[in-house]
Amino acid sequence: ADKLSVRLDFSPWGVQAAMHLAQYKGWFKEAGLDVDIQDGRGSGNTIQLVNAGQADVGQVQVGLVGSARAKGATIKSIATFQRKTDLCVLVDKDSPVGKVADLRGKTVVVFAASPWAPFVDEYLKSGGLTRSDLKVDVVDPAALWGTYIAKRADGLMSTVGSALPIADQSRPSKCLLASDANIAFPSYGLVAREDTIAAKGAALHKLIQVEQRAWQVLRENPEEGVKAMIAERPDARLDEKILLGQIKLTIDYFDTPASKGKPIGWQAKEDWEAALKSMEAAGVVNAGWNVSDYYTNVLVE
Amino acid sequence: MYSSNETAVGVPDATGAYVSLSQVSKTYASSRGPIPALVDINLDIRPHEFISVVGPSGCGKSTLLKLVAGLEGVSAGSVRVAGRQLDGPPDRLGAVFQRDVLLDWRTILDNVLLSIEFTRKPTPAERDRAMALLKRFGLAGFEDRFPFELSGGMRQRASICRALLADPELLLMDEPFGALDAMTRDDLNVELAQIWQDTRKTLLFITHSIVEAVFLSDRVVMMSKAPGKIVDTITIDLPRPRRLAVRDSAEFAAYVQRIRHHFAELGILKE
Amino acid sequence: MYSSNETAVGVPDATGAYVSLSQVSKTYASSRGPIPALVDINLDIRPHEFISVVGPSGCGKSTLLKLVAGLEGVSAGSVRVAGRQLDGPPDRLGAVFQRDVLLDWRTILDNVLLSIEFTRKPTPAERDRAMALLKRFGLAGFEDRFPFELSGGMRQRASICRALLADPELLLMDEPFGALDAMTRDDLNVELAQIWQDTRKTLLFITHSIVEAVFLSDRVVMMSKAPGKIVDTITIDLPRPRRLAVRDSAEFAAYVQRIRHHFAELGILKE
Amino acid sequence: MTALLKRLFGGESEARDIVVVLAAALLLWEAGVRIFHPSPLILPAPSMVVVEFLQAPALYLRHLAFTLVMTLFGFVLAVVLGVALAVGIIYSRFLERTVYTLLVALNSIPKVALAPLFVIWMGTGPEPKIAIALMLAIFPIVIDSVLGLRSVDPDMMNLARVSKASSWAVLTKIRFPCALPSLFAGMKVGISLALVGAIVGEFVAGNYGIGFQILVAQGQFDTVRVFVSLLLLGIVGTVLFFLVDYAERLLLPWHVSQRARSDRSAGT
Amino acid sequence: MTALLKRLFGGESEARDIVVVLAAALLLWEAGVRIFHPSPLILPAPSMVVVEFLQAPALYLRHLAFTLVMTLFGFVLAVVLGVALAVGIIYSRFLERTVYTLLVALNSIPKVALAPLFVIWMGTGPEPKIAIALMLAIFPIVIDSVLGLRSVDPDMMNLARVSKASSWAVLTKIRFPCALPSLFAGMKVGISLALVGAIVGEFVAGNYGIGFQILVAQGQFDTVRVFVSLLLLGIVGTVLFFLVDYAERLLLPWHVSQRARSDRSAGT
Ligand SMILES: Nc1ncnc2c1ncn2[C@@H]1O[C@H](COP(=O)(O)OP(=O)(O)OP(=O)(O)O)[C@@H](O)[C@H]1O
Ligand SMILES: Nc1ncnc2c1ncn2[C@@H]1O[C@H](COP(=O)(O)OP(=O)(O)OP(=O)(O)O)[C@@H](O)[C@H]1O
Ligand SMILES: Cc1ncc(C[n+]2csc(CCO)c2C)c(N)n1
Ligand SMILES: [Mg+2]
Ligand SMILES: [Mg+2]
Repeated sequence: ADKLSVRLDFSPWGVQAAMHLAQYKGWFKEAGLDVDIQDGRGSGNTIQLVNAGQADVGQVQVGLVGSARAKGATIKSIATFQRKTDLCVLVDKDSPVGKVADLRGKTVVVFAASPWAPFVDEYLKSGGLTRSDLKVDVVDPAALWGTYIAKRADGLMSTVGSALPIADQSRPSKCLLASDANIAFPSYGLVAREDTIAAKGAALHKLIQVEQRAWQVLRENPEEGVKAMIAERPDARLDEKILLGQIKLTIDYFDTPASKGKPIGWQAKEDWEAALKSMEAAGVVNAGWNVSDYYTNVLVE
Repeated sequence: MYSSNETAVGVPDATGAYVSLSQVSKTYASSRGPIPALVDINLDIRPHEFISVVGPSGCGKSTLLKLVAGLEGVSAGSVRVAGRQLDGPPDRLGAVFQRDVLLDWRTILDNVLLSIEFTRKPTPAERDRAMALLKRFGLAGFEDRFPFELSGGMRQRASICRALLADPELLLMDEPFGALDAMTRDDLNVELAQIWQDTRKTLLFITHSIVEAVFLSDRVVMMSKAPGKIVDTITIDLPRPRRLAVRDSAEFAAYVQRIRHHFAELGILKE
Repeated sequence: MYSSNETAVGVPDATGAYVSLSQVSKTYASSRGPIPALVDINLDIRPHEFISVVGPSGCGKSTLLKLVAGLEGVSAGSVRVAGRQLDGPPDRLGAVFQRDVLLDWRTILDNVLLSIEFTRKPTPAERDRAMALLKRFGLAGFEDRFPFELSGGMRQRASICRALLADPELLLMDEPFGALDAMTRDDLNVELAQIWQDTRKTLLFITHSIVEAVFLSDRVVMMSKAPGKIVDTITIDLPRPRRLAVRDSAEFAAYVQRIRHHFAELGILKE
Repeated sequence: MTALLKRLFGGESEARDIVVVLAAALLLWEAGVRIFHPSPLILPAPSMVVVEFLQAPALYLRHLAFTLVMTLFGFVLAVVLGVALAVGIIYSRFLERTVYTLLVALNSIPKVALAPLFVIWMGTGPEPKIAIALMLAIFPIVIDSVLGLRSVDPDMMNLARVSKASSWAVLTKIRFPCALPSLFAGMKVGISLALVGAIVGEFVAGNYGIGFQILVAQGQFDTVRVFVSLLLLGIVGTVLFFLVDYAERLLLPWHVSQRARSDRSAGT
Repeated sequence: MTALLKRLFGGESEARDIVVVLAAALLLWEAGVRIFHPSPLILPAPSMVVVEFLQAPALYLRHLAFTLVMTLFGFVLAVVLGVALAVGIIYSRFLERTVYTLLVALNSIPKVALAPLFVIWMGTGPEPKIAIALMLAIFPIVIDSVLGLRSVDPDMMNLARVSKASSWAVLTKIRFPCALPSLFAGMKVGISLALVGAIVGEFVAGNYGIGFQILVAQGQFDTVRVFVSLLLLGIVGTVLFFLVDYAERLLLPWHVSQRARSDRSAGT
């Protein structure tokens, strides 16, 4: 069997359901793959490790490929499942805050390695705000949620899929979407190094096929994912309700207009161009970028 | 902890003794079994008396001193000082230990002032007294040196100055002149006799020199080999104040001879 | 570092001296200015000679010993041992310092064996020798005790045993009997005289007892007050082996008297 | 059982004081939580923490064992390398100026910041965990060993020189025993740091260990589980520390700092 | 200038050795990078790091200053509280059994794990940063102070008792000076840990400091900037350490460990 190591973004949460389901069901083995799945410590960290060759594949927020390549990384996105931008600002469900401009005078927290970080100024600008109009505090992921729950912050910059189901339990919230401010940023997918794509293309292709199958199942049957994750990660003692919510919301953000009807994981040039434009505006990538450097569909088709 | 009232200082107990040891025994506990150090010690020291203790090495002289200082507890018997049973060092005590203990980081003068600084800030007058004492003990010019810059004998002399400076009622000295040459020692014997004459402190003096003991003391306590017992106490009836010349007198020689002889009989001293 | 070849041990230099100090001066540097300790010292020690140094406290006796031991460098002049200029301790040297240095964590026996363990594992025979030495110095039964369980004099005796055990060619002793009572001291004087008689080590012996110096030595070196100079060297022509009784002889008394007198003339000793 | 209780609660027992104080601290905490009832996300009650532990003790203990192995590996390496380095530093001025300086510089760089790089360089196995535990623990061990090895009575060193003692003998028979009290102080700090290092290592990679458990719990915003892990670390760290302390008492009964301890009445 | 160069490169200068070794290390690193050219994301060349620093020195120094202030606050508090605790511990068996034990337990809990809670409790201001610096630095200071305060010559303690010395006099005139060498060893470890603590504090929250700079750079995959920050920390940590070391030399010329140092030739 072909050996592949996959490093996930974080400790277990809903977005990882397909990977665990495939492993749980033995679909990788069926496909002749021997896949080692490691938990991660953040999308950025996973990208670093993939780029350093410590893992073959990373499951991360693929938009980060933009900033990673800008600093010399040689990775590409090889599949994007969650193609729609899901960055959002959480605020109290019943709060009068409904648009960017309402954040004036509030405190918002974000973590340093968050994909949000470079877009904050753009986002505020869309509501006629600058950083001096409100407080943007950088807080570690481990303290982020506590800070929000303890009401030390009015807003939490996160993603729809990860955050809303958790918020339901401790501080019911609603989302202000980044996409409303014309920010485009592809969410979860798989990345690999260019030389890995060349050398292990066949195995990666099989991996993606299995993933497509798993997501297909999850679309119909998200509970399967919950069961698989709890079985695969018994020590994490996951919360079923939150997981289920996360899986469902993740799937809600699978399709963009440009990718609708295409195979799961397939990436639209338009989507990537929109993302790169956003990144160029945020100063993450320099003008003159070439969209095909950032992703490839060869392993999806 | 023991604390006499201020006025009680120097007040003897019913027997007229300032220090009184009765039926005292001391056994050290140790990993390899108990070590008996002193057995059945009875000794009364009158106020203002100068008592010397002589005895072979390891016989328990330092142990005796530590008992009177309240630094070690007795295994049996009792130690009374100024009418009180000890359960810690008595008040107004001065001590010179066998091994000089100077603080490395203080100059000699500051080491001498330590005995005062332990309880309060020294006055300028006390500084002057300290300088005078250092001079008297041949350490003039070394006030500002640090202990490691001094010779063994000089360190020991600094310890003596320290004990004297605080002007105690009761002075305990454990072989204070042990590291001194015969010449310096004779000098300091004269100085100490003079100081005692002037201040009449009660003095318990341990020495390994019989000549020194006879020269300085009112009484000389002789101890046997370990475990230490008191074998005899000899009263020295020589006129005071004493000069070094007294050592050439026949009576003096007789005392020394008597003590030597006594030790020889006990098999302690070869003749 | 100095290292003589094995066969050179005990070989005197051209002048017939085993230890030879010529025009040696020593000044200590210190934060408060230089301290002159020794001035213009000339001294030759012949092989197998027993030399004592006497002089007032602080006159530089310990400094002299440290120069011969190669532990301090001279400020001027030269020190030669076994024909070689020193730039570190010479070979086959044994030393007893003024302050006993025992390792707290070793029993007395192990402390004595240390002088051998410094270079190799002691043999059972050497252990036996160590036990015999301890016995000879009155420490039988204390082999297994730790230093803090011993009296001052006992610790010093253990240091002496340690120096003797390694069987050195040249022995340096700095007031080795300083902490001992007169009785034990006399005993050990006899022991040391005996040991020297049997082994004929070259011995540089510092003492503060004139009687001890005369009793033990071939020659007695007299030093002046600090900064130390050699004021006289007196050859002791008493028959060997010597018994304690020799101290009662007229010649002995004459030697002692002569030294005392000499010091008195120099204003060092009060008469 | 009664004997044990008596040992714990009767007389001058050391254990009793510790238990009493810990119990008091926990009670205070519990009371505080019950009165102010903060969100369990911010501060859970100790009772919740205990209940949580009892629900899955095997799980926690398994991960704890993994952390412990990393800790001990790192610690032992730190002691061996640290003492060797300290010896080098006191014998060679060159090493003092170079290795020592580099070590100081390296120690000033937080391992939490370096840890991600370690993983990039060494991978996600046990190596970076042991390496970080080692790097954290070695510093106090070196510093304290250097002090200890240098604090030998100069007269004792003179004796050794006069006796032509080999450097090895001076080191093993004088300097090293003399440095032990200081070395133990360094090891006490070091053992705690090794544990911290193992956790920091687990924070950046791997699927095992208490550090991983903390991360997982943090990821689920489950403060109660974070607290179980933290409390377990506190307990294990204390036990490790007192094991070193116990070894010290066994090995150094001769040192004043120990004598003062067994016989405090003599102190002022 | 020539005088300086001479001091640095002529004779037995300490600075020269350090500079030479650091330069050698940097050259080796640079050469390695030029030969194997790893991705600058994994290991940048020192030249790149220097160039990056020179592009925005004011920025880095501003953040460094913030970190330094947090560090020094934490360190000074740690010294004051640590020495006070150590004194309490040696005078009271009760405190030894309780505070000491709690301190040990607390120290075994990694501050990286605790830091998020600190932020939740104390907010994103300077408080948690100082608190973490303090908590990290205090432990070696307490441990080493306890050892030092206990290592007094028993005869000196006897002298004090006989002289009816007040507890205060014993503490200030004997125990404390006697503990200084050990305390300095603790402070050397402590100052490094205070710096680490400030960084850990900045890692979890706040918009200032070198720790924050590292986080932001990491988030942007800018390893070069991470290295600038790490190198600055290494330099600042080394300078702080040697300041403590220098203070020690000034204050403790009398201690054997210092005498041995100024006159190594006497050592074997
Ligand atoms: N701390 C201790 N623990 C155990 N035994 C001790 C202790 N101190 C002294 N001893 C023992 O008690 C006996 C008497 O010792 P002490 O120091 O009183 O003798 P000393 O007469 O002062 O001798 P020296 O003239 O040599 O100083 C010795 O046998 C010694 O070994
Ligand atoms: N390390 C040192 N630094 C500075 N001065 C010193 C040092 N050692 C000794 N001295 C000085 O040198 C002189 C001689 O000291 P030394 O120890 O040789 O005297 P000594 O004859 O052995 O005296 P004692 O009989 O008291 O032991 C003294 O004035 C002393 O202060
Ligand atoms: C901007 C942004 N916000 C949140 C997440 C997701 N996330 C961050 S921490 C955490 C805890 C693990 O459950 C999760 C789910 C993301 N990837 N990006
Ligand atoms: Mg004694
Ligand atoms: Mg001397």
